[in-house]
Amino acid sequence: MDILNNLFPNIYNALNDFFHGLLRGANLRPDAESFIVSLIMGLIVVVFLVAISPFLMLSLTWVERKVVARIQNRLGPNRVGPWGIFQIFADMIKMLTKEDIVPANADRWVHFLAPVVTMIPITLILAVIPWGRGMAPADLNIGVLYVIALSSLGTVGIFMAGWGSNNKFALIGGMRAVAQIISYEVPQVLAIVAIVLLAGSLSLVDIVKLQGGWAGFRWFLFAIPVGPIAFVVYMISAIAEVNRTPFDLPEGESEIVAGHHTEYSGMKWGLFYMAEYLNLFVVCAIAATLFLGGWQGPLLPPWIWFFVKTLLLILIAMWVRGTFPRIRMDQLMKFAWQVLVPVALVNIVLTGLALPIFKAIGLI
Amino acid sequence: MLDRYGLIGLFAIVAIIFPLIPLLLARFLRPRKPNRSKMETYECGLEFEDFPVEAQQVWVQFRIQYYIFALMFVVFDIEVVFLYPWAVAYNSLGLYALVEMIIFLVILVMALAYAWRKGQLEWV
Amino acid sequence: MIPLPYFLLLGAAVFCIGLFAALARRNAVAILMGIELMLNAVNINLVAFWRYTKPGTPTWDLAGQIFALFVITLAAAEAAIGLALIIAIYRSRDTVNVEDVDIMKW
Amino acid sequence: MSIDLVLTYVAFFVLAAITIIGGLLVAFVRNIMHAALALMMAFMGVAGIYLLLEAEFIAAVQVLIYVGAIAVLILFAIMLTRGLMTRTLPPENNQWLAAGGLALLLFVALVYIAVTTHWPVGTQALAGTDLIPKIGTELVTTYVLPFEVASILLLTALIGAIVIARE
Repeated sequence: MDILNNLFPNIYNALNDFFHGLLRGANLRPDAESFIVSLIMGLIVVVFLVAISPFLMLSLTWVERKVVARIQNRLGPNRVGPWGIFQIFADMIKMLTKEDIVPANADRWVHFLAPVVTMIPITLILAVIPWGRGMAPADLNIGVLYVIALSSLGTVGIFMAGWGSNNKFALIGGMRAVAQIISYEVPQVLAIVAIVLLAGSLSLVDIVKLQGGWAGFRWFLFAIPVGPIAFVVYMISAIAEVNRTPFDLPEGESEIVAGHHTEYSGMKWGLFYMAEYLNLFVVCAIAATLFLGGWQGPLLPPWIWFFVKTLLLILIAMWVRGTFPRIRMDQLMKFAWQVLVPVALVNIVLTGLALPIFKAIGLI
Repeated sequence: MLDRYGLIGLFAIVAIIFPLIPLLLARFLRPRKPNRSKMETYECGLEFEDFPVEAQQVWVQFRIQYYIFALMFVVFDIEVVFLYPWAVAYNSLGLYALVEMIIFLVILVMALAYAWRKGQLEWV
Repeated sequence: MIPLPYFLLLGAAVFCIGLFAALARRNAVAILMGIELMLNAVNINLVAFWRYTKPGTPTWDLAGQIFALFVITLAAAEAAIGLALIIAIYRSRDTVNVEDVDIMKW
Repeated sequence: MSIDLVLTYVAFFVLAAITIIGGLLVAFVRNIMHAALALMMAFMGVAGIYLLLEAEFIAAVQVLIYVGAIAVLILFAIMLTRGLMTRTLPPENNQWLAAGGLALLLFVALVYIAVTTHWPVGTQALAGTDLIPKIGTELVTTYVLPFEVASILLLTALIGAIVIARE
């Protein structure tokens, strides 16, 4: 059990020792040796995380197609391999071999850079997520702000796609997407303020550590009443921020074709697709970290707990997608500014008032 | 500093290269047969070139509402920037910190109330 | 650590580029972008001076960082008003070229 | 020279290059949308410079406010004022020569001052102190007045902008 619990930190330490031992023979200066080892170890961590992200995303698409199909009384992918599991590889091959069409009137460089710019911030967020005990690649003391700042960059790539395509649908879709994302970002970050108040720290590692014990009842979700309110506000805004149904107006097929990726095909479109699902994973992982105690949990290894909680939240998002109809643009904006923002603001004040009580009962 | 942000820097470099790899890979795998109507701007089945010149202008006039929402967003984003360090320090501060923050929030909620009252939060 | 003048030179370069953009561009939005660049240059200097004043001495506090924070706030307010003015001018005069907006000239 | 110092220098020059190239593109590019994107690039470079100066909070704020919010404001303003890219007129006005001379003169003067002045500085390490609680405390104690005034500034800016833009 202990082997499984600390599987990844142990592998990390073993590799670290291995490279140190390898370089000891070379008789380098001590600082040069530790620099080279930390560079190699950093590269291993980074490449590992970045390399699993496409598989993460592809398996999420498979899960989503299966789940939504069941909700709609269909079977979903079932031809390629058992339960259609190899569908993800078929999808990958299809995206790689499709022709890449760039409209003649497009702003070529902006059109090319848009999917790349969309991917970068989402990949960077993976660096601070605490994947398990001692498994946060970088423990920053501005962790939460880092996540918020990078996720606010998502608008840039979308806007570039809308502008660079030189297409009315793309531009309108891009503008709508940006307006929607910035509107829902406000309640999202205001909801997180309540958690920061409870934790007294911006470091994601500290926030997870504080939620240990009491058989899970120290999760900030159970800091009644402020925890559940913040959680609901966060999840609604997060679903809106990743442009999923019922908030998928920017890509409303029946009105504006496919929104900002109307003019994209092949692998460039694939990158947008990947960014969308990685974004879903990231917002759910952050929700699990902030509200559900991250990797804290009994019996199972910490990193499995983290994935279980994240997957649970992703399944909720898929359930929402399968059951709610798309809402109207005016309802969308009204909901963000006239419902979620006031609720989140009141929640902050409530948290400030309730903090002494939580302290007295030992919750924090 | 360098130990933690060095890793972030490394991450940034890999994050920039990473999306370029599948694009490069696809370059060798995909067909390339451009023709005129394929390269045209998508327009619901109509020929883009048949449009009158003013309709070919993609840059449509957007509603002022977009700007108003961006304004609200900027104001609340700055509010958040002040809220975060306050929230971190709140535990060690007294009730006066809460009062000061409430004053700050009330002033900004007045902005929200103004926009609400003037009907600027309605999309239509 | 890198000597302080490196950061000051960077600040000076960014400030002068911003100044040039603010003085020489025709487009009102670009002028505003130049002003934002100048404010950024000021912030680089503020943060650099904060970092290089001797830590631990009585004079060492967070003034540099907090000033930078207020400058950013100010920059946002300035951009909001400036861009609103540009939009208003565009709606009434159908141009954003600053040379065409000269009714106050004489 | 230690490896850390070399790396810091490399990072500084890369970030300074990003910032200055972004700034130059803002000043000279004809297409206003490209200028706005270049401006974001310059902002990101400045955020990196803040990280080098160990002001991580300001770096995060820079990304959040400048790239995430002000840039979006600028992009929306560009979209609301179309027909900016006049093909016939050059992007610079008639006084560009005088403006360039002035900027260059100022740059030379600033370089002279920065290089010749003896700055009374120290370079102690911050030793990983978490400054964010301190910033929060200072905001509601020493700087409480500017803090509250900032909210009034934002309130007036918002009301003013709405009035101006809607008139």
